[in-house]
Amino acid sequence: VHEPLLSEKDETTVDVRESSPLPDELTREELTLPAPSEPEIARHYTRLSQMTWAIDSGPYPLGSCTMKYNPKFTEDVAVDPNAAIHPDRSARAAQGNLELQYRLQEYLGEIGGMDAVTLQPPAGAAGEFTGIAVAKAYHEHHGNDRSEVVIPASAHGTNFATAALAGYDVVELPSGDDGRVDVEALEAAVGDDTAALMLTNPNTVGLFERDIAEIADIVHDAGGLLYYDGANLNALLGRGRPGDMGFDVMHYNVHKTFATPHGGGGPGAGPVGVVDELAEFLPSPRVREADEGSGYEPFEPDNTIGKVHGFTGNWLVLIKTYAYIARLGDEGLADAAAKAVLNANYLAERIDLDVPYGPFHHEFAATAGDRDAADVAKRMLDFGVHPPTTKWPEMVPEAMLTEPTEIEGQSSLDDLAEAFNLAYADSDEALGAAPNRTAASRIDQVSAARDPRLSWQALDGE
Amino acid sequence: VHEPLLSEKDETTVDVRESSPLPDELTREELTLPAPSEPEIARHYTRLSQMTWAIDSGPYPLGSCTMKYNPKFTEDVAVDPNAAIHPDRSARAAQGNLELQYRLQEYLGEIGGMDAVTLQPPAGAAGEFTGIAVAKAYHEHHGNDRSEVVIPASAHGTNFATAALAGYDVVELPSGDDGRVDVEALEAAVGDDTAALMLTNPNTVGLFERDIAEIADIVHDAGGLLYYDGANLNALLGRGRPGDMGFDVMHYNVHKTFATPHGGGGPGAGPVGVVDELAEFLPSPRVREADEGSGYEPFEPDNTIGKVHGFTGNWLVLIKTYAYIARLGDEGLADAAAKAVLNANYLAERIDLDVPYGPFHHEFAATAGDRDAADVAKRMLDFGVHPPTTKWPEMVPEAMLTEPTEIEGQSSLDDLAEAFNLAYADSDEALGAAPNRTAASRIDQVSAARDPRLSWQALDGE
Amino acid sequence: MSGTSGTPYAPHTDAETSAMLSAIGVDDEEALFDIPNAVAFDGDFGIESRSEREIRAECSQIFARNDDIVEFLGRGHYGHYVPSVVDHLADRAEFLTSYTQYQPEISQGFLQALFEYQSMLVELTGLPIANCSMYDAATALGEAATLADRVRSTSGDAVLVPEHLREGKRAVLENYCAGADLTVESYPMADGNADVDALADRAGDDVVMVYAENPTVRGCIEERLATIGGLAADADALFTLGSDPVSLSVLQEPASVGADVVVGEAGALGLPTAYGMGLGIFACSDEFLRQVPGRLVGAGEDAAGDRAFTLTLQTREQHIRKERATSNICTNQAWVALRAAIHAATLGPDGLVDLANDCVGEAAALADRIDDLSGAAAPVHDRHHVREFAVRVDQPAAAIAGDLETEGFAVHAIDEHLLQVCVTDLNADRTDGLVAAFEEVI
Amino acid sequence: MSGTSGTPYAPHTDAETSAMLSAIGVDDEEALFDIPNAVAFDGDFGIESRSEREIRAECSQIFARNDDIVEFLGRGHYGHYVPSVVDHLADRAEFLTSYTQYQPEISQGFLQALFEYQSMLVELTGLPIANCSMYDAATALGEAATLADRVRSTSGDAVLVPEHLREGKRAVLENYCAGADLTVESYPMADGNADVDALADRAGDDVVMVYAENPTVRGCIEERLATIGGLAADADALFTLGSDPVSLSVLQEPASVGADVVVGEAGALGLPTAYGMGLGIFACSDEFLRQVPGRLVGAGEDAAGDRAFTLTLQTREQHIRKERATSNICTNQAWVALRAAIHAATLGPDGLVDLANDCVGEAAALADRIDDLSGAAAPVHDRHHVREFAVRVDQPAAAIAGDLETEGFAVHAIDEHLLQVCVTDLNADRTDGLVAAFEEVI
Repeated sequence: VHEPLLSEKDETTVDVRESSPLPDELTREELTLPAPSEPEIARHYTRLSQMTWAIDSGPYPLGSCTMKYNPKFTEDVAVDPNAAIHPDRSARAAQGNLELQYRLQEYLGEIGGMDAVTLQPPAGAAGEFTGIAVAKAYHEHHGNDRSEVVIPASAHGTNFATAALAGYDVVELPSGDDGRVDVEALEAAVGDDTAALMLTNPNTVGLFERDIAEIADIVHDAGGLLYYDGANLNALLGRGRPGDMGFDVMHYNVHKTFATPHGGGGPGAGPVGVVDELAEFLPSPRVREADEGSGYEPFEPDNTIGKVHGFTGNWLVLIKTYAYIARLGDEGLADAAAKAVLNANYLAERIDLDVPYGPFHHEFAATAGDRDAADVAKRMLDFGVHPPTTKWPEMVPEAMLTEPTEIEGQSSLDDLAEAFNLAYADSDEALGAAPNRTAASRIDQVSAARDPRLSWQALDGE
Repeated sequence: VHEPLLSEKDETTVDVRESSPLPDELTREELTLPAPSEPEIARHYTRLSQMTWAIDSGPYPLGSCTMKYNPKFTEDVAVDPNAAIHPDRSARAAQGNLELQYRLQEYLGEIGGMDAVTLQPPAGAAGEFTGIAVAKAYHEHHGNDRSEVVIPASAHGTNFATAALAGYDVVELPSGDDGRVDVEALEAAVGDDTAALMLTNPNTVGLFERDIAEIADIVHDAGGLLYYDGANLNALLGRGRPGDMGFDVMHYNVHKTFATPHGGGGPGAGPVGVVDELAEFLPSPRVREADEGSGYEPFEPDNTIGKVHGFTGNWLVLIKTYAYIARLGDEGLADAAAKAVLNANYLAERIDLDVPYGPFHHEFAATAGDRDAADVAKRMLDFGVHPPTTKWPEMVPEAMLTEPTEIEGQSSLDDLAEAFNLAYADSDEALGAAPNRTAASRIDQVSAARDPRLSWQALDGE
Repeated sequence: MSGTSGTPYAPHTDAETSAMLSAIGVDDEEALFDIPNAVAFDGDFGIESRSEREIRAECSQIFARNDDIVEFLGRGHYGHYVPSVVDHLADRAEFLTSYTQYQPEISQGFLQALFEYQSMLVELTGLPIANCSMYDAATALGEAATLADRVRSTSGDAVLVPEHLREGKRAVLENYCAGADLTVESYPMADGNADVDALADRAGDDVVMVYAENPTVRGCIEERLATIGGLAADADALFTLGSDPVSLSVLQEPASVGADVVVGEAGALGLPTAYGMGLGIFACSDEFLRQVPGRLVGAGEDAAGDRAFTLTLQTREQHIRKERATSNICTNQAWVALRAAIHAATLGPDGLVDLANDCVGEAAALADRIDDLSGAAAPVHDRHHVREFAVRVDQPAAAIAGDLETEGFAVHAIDEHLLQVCVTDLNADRTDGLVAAFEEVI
Repeated sequence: MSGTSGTPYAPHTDAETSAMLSAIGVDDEEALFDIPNAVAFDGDFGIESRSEREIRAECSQIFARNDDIVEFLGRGHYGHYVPSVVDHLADRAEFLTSYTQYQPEISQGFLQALFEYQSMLVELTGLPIANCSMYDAATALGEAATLADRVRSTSGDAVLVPEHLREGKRAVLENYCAGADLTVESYPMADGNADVDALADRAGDDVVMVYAENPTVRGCIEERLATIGGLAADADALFTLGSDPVSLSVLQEPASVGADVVVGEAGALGLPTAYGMGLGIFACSDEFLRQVPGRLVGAGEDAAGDRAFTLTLQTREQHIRKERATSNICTNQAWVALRAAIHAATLGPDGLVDLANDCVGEAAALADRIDDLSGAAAPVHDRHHVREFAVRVDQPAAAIAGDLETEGFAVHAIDEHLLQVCVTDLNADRTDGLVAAFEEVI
């Protein structure tokens, strides 16, 4: 299975200056790009799509990535041409969009137990950045000069990178023996320099931080803020809210919790919720009901950090978020969490690999023991499933972080378990040679990185 | 590659009487059907789709089937909810649909050189039936009792079946040595009993019936009507019109000529055009401008044959037809024919098989000679293309009736030619064992027909 | 993307065209056409090419000229809410842009989907064979009559149909019957159901087929189907029953009342009302296996011994049997059948039964409300109804229907003082408006 | 399909749930949750489940509350007609519902599409490296600043940006700069272009990055880009240029004027205006290969020696390098990049150049017509324009814009007496109406 590059099908060069109304010195001479016909384009991308695994292809239990089914109707809601207006319209002429933004802010506030929400961050990591920037603004506003953000070692890489991007030093907190935050270590790590502790709960091996109330007290007593990474909110829906646990600021991963499509790497959306004390620092604009109750209006929070996206974020994704929440409602959201947790526990029961930490919720980190987790994963590809996340978090040796989500049924989980078990039991030779039933066989990552060829131009002349 | 049946994934039985508001004696006891979840349904049909060759997969040169690219935008036009009204609306409340019907009648009339058009027939074969029924009504109206329809041996099977369905005896006309109508044989075949001659032009091996004017005279002189099978109209667009050649009645294959999607076997549409003398017999209703010029109205032709479809035919397909014609316009339509003919001639030049008849237009019948054409076709599957129509028409031994259409480019045609040549040159063993790179290997048609299992119920207990 | 001087869907650059022409050995494309001047055409259709954007706008404007009214229309053609997933899956290009499955080895997916559609109809009808579609209910009925003609030897040529039958459906049937020299004849109705006594009197040796509908075109559930089936059987006539898959999910199983053939409209699943576009059901008993019109998908085996699907029993069909084929049908409604199957899968048996129960319940409730209005009585027939029912009005029905249309509601006027009203999940939330408008205009 | 008591997107029957629970060895789902009572929540969000049909109707009604006006809006965010084929192909579920390509062996299709997107930007920018997307133009500019901070050692921390810059873009840039202790500072404009003399005066050892836009936010083509590039190079500052792919198809190639980095908004292809949703370009020269933020797709080989694509140089990224990553970006705009690539392929270089030429021509023509009105002068700047231009009005600009909105046309009010008007293929057929409305309200 191989599809030529567009540039291998056609390259057409246009003499730009021939047709341009501009003076020559302001233009380029020529432009060379493929000019395929529409039928060729249809075939090209149809074939490429068929060479791409997706949630609509089969199980996709990537731990911490939360690949849920993306309800088709949300696409129909989002393509409404009436919603696709220019962001610079006046509020008067954009009441529809403002209303939906307002409603979604309210929904998210309820779900997170937060007092104020911004929809602007265009992805989860952007949400983290927004949340930490808000925390920083809060501290600065109150004259506190704090330089550190504390992050558990098992946290997502984005937490560390975000803290650094916001200008903070990172203090890494090793996991406790039980896989959770070590409260004593936390007490030692937290102090006058602590701007915030970033935490996800359940954590990245699916464990609920039982000491969350104590953790919150420790951080708050030190004058720090508690940041909730929304990556694992799907496990808590209807049973726990970050706001009720003492978190001051959080981001929502609308892909992971509210089933917006991941699109092979975005667009996402990372709304941020905060408690009242932080609301004045949120990005501008937010949306509120207008005074007379006759509509909605954008407004600038008093001490806003400004903006984190050129406009109002990934609007089409936010529409899908709203539609999903409206479809599920209270009972559906709670049931999604219940079934996600049920599925993870059932699958763990069915596989031959050890799962060192528990009780876990929506995901678990199995260990491949003396096998190479990445090799086991490659072999799983041959059995018609997508493998879990491998070799992370590092607290579990040869980790296979597995999150089936609520959308798989029992037989699908049984199939997944079989793929796990067959691969895990296979010979080292078979694992090393895997995959061999896929469009491409094992790809040599090292040489691809050593001699990077990042465009078809870079391939020319080879 | 194998996807379980829906019934193998789930079977749920519902007790109908438990919930029905109806008396038990009016209801069934229970209903047993699959109840898959939406994610399972999405995966099931996504996988099934990927096991299905389509024009968006690659070349599909099925002779006489005319697999052209189906422009995507026509789908967007057709899904307009405003167009999807109930057929029993009053004309007053359906002016939009009536207007589009009227416009399409006019377009088709121009393209075929016909005076009046009905859009009602829901497929090409239904169009044939309509056309022959109209011819029959014409003869009956004029007191002529004619019992025969003359059809060339090389014609589509539908011609014969249609004539029979309409109650006519079929007179089969053998091909002349040059592959065209043998005018002398025609003169012998035509007489007082002749209701019509059904002809496609170019014929099914792509040859233009050069003697069409003489043929028309012969039929008309005998009091018969000349019927045009629109299957090959794509080759004539802008260069010849059936009406100008003396045809009295014709059907249009909107899939073959106007690129509406074939949908794996429909829905199609088979509008019928006629000359003035036959207009009063067309199905009811047709659409005309209302008297005051203020809108459009349906009307019943004076001596209508009644109806050939419960309502107004396959409306959504007709919308796509309109959109395609509007997109191409005069020049585009003529160019489609030019490129279709160019492609057929180029491909024939490139293959190693003989093409006994010419000069052909949009399609040609190559002969596999001493190889089995069906086996050669199966082997072509292994080279990533769809093979041509095989073993038909019978005037060419081991025929491979090939129609690349205008949408293929030179390199695509070269690929096709290579597949032809590789398969044609392959060993008998290889041909007999083919295909072997496909989802299923060669399927045993004979045993499938001998022991027909036509439902999952029929598979139960196996 | 503006108007075009060639087709935008052919990839040829000028250089490519030249290269191909010279490979063929001609100077230009015109040299490839073999059309005598006497019958040549100059290419002037007078159709101007527009861009796709222009055409989208143009058609959108045209369709906006349909009035924005709420339809309470049915009479054999129904819309139900089509879940979004149906569109998204059926619109996949592999389904939409494929041809009939003449090469089954690379068409397993569509074949399986059609096989599953057939299986769903087998369950719904209780009959062992269902083809993978006809054009619509009317043409399916026509095909049933020609089947009857082939398989029944009787002394005459009568096809008996109910007095209450859509005019258009009867007109189609008559065209199919004409070629087989069959005569279509009505039997009377008694309070919305077949008058079985009258039918018993009429049934006899010259009857080829008896057709009944459940529900009838007026929405009435037939209460004596088994009796009708028995009458047909006694006369050695084919008993053909018309229905739809939603009704079939709760009403008596056709096989249980002796139906030999089931026809009807399956477009109630998977399709919007679509101005009358349909999906014809054709199911029958085993004895007619080799007389079925249209396409059949069967399960078989491939060379590796794996289950595989294929079009089967093609010797019945026109491309092989020509004038002795069981029908002239070739292209059918395969993609619409796919849509119906996806819709049925989405509903599942629970959802189908719920939908059907609602169709019964909503119709009864709306009839009650209309019956409460002075000047209107509903339902006219003392029967159970599915989706729709007749209403007797004191004033002329056509005038009332016209007034209702002005108020924004469409209903049928079916007789001088009879209206017909159809309620489904799509308009059930607009019944308040309809009742208010009724009260206004009555 | 009505409201739901559980999620409609989980397949579990009650029996399955029981079987799974007993396999785990617990009595109910609640037993699997390990949440202390003190922080537990009762599940009452107050959100009522609606059916998909209800939600479609609800959102459609909400969006209909946006006024039906014609937008002549731009200022860095543009809509062009998106061919239907873009939607149909990008909406294929394999693209839309896939994750980041962590297992390249089963993700070759999407990886190749992104590789092709990168290649198109390499051609448009002339720079050898383009990542496979940032969120939007503003965040891409922010990332360029942090890149400059990493790769340039200067005596200070100044990031120089044009005086004419979208306020929102500058606000985003400032948030990115804050963490790196960079200071954003404006340089003045001269008649709509960078004032290169002032810039020369300011450029110096403390400057980390010089940013310019072509076209500017007022639609002006920058005439002395090479000079700006030279000034930046002399100061050892990064020269970052902002643009969009349509403009890039005809304007000077950034590499030819010394750009080290190109950022900008590629959502002008493939996306509707979408309330500001974007697609950030990030391209740069080879020397920054290991400092690029975001994802890069590279060509490599698989075990069989065949060309294969993979995400590469991942050691730059947060999931490996953590706080030393080149950015915190993870999810980007991959699917939007796919859309832009399909759109670009559909247009081809001819179509792109035609579109860009029209953007130049239409803007000039509309400016002329507005200039003819008394009380308005356009374009304000004596430059060539792409898509948009400033208009000087005698009356207060905000009032005029308000009046135009009442007439059904949206334009920008950008200063006390300055409006800005943007014309593209989407509104070029409505300029008569705009000009008439202008005449009315001016």
